[in-house]
Amino acid sequence: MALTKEQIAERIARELRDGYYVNLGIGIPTLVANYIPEGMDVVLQSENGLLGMGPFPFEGEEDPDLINAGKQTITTVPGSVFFDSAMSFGMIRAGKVDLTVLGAMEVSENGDIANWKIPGKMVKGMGGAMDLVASAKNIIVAMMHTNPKGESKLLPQCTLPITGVRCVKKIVSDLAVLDITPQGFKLLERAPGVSVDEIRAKTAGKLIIEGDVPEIAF
Amino acid sequence: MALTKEQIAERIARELRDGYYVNLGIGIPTLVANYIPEGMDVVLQSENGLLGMGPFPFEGEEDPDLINAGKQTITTVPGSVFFDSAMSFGMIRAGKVDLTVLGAMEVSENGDIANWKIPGKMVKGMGGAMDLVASAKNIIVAMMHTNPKGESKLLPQCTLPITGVRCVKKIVSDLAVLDITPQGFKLLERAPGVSVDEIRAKTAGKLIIEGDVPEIAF
Amino acid sequence: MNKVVSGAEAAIHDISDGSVIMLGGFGLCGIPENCINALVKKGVKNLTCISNNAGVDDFGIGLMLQQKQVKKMISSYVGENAEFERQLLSGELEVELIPQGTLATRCLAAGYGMPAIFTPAGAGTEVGTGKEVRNFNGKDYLLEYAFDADFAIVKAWKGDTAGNLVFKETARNFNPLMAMAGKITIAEVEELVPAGALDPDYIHTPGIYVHRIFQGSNYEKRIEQRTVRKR
Amino acid sequence: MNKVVSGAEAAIHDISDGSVIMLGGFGLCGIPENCINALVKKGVKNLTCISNNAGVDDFGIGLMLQQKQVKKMISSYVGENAEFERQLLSGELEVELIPQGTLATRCLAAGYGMPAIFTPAGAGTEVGTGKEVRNFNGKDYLLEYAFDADFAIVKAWKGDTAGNLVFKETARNFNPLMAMAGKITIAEVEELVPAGALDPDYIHTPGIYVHRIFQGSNYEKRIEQRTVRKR
Repeated sequence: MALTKEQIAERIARELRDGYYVNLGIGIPTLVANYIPEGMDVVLQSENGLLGMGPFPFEGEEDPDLINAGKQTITTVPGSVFFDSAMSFGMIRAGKVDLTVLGAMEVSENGDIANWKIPGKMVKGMGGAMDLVASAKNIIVAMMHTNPKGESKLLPQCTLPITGVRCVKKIVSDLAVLDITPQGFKLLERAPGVSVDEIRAKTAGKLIIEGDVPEIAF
Repeated sequence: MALTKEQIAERIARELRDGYYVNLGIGIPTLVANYIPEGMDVVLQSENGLLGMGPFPFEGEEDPDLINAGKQTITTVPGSVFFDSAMSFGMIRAGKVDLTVLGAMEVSENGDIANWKIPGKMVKGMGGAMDLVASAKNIIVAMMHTNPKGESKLLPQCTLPITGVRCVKKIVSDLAVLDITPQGFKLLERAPGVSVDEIRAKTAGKLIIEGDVPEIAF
Repeated sequence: MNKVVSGAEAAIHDISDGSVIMLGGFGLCGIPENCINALVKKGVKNLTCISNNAGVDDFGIGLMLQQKQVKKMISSYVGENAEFERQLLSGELEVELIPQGTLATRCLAAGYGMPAIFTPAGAGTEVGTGKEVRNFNGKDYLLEYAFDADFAIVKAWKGDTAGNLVFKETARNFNPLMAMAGKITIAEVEELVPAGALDPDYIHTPGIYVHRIFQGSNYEKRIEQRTVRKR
Repeated sequence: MNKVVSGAEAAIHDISDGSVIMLGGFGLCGIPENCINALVKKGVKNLTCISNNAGVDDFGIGLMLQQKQVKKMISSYVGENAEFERQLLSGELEVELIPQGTLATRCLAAGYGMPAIFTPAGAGTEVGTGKEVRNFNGKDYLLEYAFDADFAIVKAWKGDTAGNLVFKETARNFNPLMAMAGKITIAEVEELVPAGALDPDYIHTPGIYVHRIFQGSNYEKRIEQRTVRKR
């Protein structure tokens, strides 16, 4: 069974460590916040100018001056701090954010990522994605392994305009967990009930399989 | 009669305009604050991180956390604001400070200034002087026309290591008021009772005299 | 030093056809609503607008797009706007998309008198095409130039008559940066107080950067994505 | 996230011979007194110190100079210190004098992940010797590199357990900049409060930049130039 979006988020949350500062992108990455282990101190950065993002507000308590980078109304946690966009991207560029989780349309076997533009279709812009991927120490991509047509999104090289070069460290897809290594995509874990053969068939980029590949346990 | 230090400051104060942001250096420039015309709104910048510097504190009210760039205890005026040193020099570099007044050991006829180092003697450092002279829109130098040996400090070119190139706009010395022009030092006014000949004799750099040169009136 | 003007119309009186203007805000959060409305009313055209986003169809910069007042947008993200899309696809509107951090830092550079900065964002991508690349410590950086805007229009929470500004929560975003970057900076504030009423330790934008200030009115503060949880 | 350490000795425990350290403060204003005393007590040597000033003979960094712990000073102004002068003239101490704004901006560059910045300060002077010069819009600028310091030691007025810092008046100076620039940043504060006690709109240094924090004691806060007026 392929992982649900919630399971992808849950699996990614296992990469969190106490004391991490983390930037979560829009979509599946946002869900990771729901799986931070009890008692673990993780501070969420929102690149529009906040460290210490909390959950959505209770109904009726929305504050139009308090939003995240996805323009959603949010709250803050104790110890939070606001700052301007230059400082926000300054701390990102300086490598102070320990982990960045974001979505992707394509990832190449050398770690290039494409997630901002589909030529010919509407271009919405890269927002902060190019800054994040250019500077983050550790980037995990949350994505579907294939597109709706069943074509692999893990490629020898990206076909779409790239967002950043050689930056992705790990992918958690609906089918597998993979590291980006100098040799290509290294299969670490597979979704429960998904075979290595299926993953191999759906991975267009170079796939490295060493020994037994365990299932992700939930 | 050569001007006193107070008179030099008083003359420089006539260059102030309503709404000016002004940075005053250590020494004679500091005295300019005493001659800001009543009712004129001039904001003093101190490059260690303050806009809106006020007078010295009353005895017993000194605050060790509140000093100017000369490390003197000071006060603030209403509307003042504190900031860090990067922003302080940022606003200087961006040309937001309308007028900078500082002392000099030498000024050359093309506007170079030397005021930070005497080789072989102790070197204290340039502090913020190099930043100020490199960026200020309008620099007035307050200085003695000659050194204690009677030698001119207004030179064809500086003999001491320079602080900045082609930056001084005007000099108010104990003997004269001069503009720096593409042709050299242009004599604008002379100290009461000081002759044009004396100023000519004590100015080693190229001196331009056009028509009658009025005395400074006090 | 009289920085206080009567209102938005007076504040923007000399913004004219072809002006390059910066507008603060992120999404619809912290945008200068009063000045935008005044610009729409004034009807100036051929504007180059530097703003992280382009508003929505019927609010924010979207109102200026409806009036076809904008020649060029320099932004990082321009979704959520059908009229924008139409003008872009029809070639009526020129758009330059740049990374959000680059946008912020080019404002900072202008405010701090730095002619250009280096950022790795976009290196190796089409954003870097035609730009100078320089390698520091094994990593490629793009040389990006400071903005040069005629006007910056920002929205603050509080301001004083000396032009000092304080922003609230994430409505800060690009506002203090653009406030530093305009040749002429216009600030509209929710509450205008006398000089001396703001704590000088806690001012985000020093008044030296602000040329005109006024207390705005009728702030709508529209929410773009209302997300809540159940009690 | 436990950033709180027991005191200055614990905070500086891994600063060792040859470390490159930044020390906040301007003159004697806002200097990390507790950490400086701990460094003197620890007796580490061959330090490279980046600090706007070098203290006075018997206070601040002057205490470290007396113990000959400093190999090199990177500063903008080093007057008011006879022992400093003696060591400089005898060749015991290496000194690099740089413009104050360059010092500040090289800290900012480190904290904002910019490998280098351009400044006109020192262009055409001996400070520019050997440095890359680049002309923008008819004006010469020097390329100056971001600092790369092992430790930054700063002094704040208030701080919280998450590492957020607030500075008081002109004791802010280089402190928030150096706080951003150290690989490891140590903050001593006059008052340590729980996370959540500081207003998030008015924090000068976000805790993400601060690795260790403690409440200092016995602040002397010596005044260098006591200037007063009569009542």
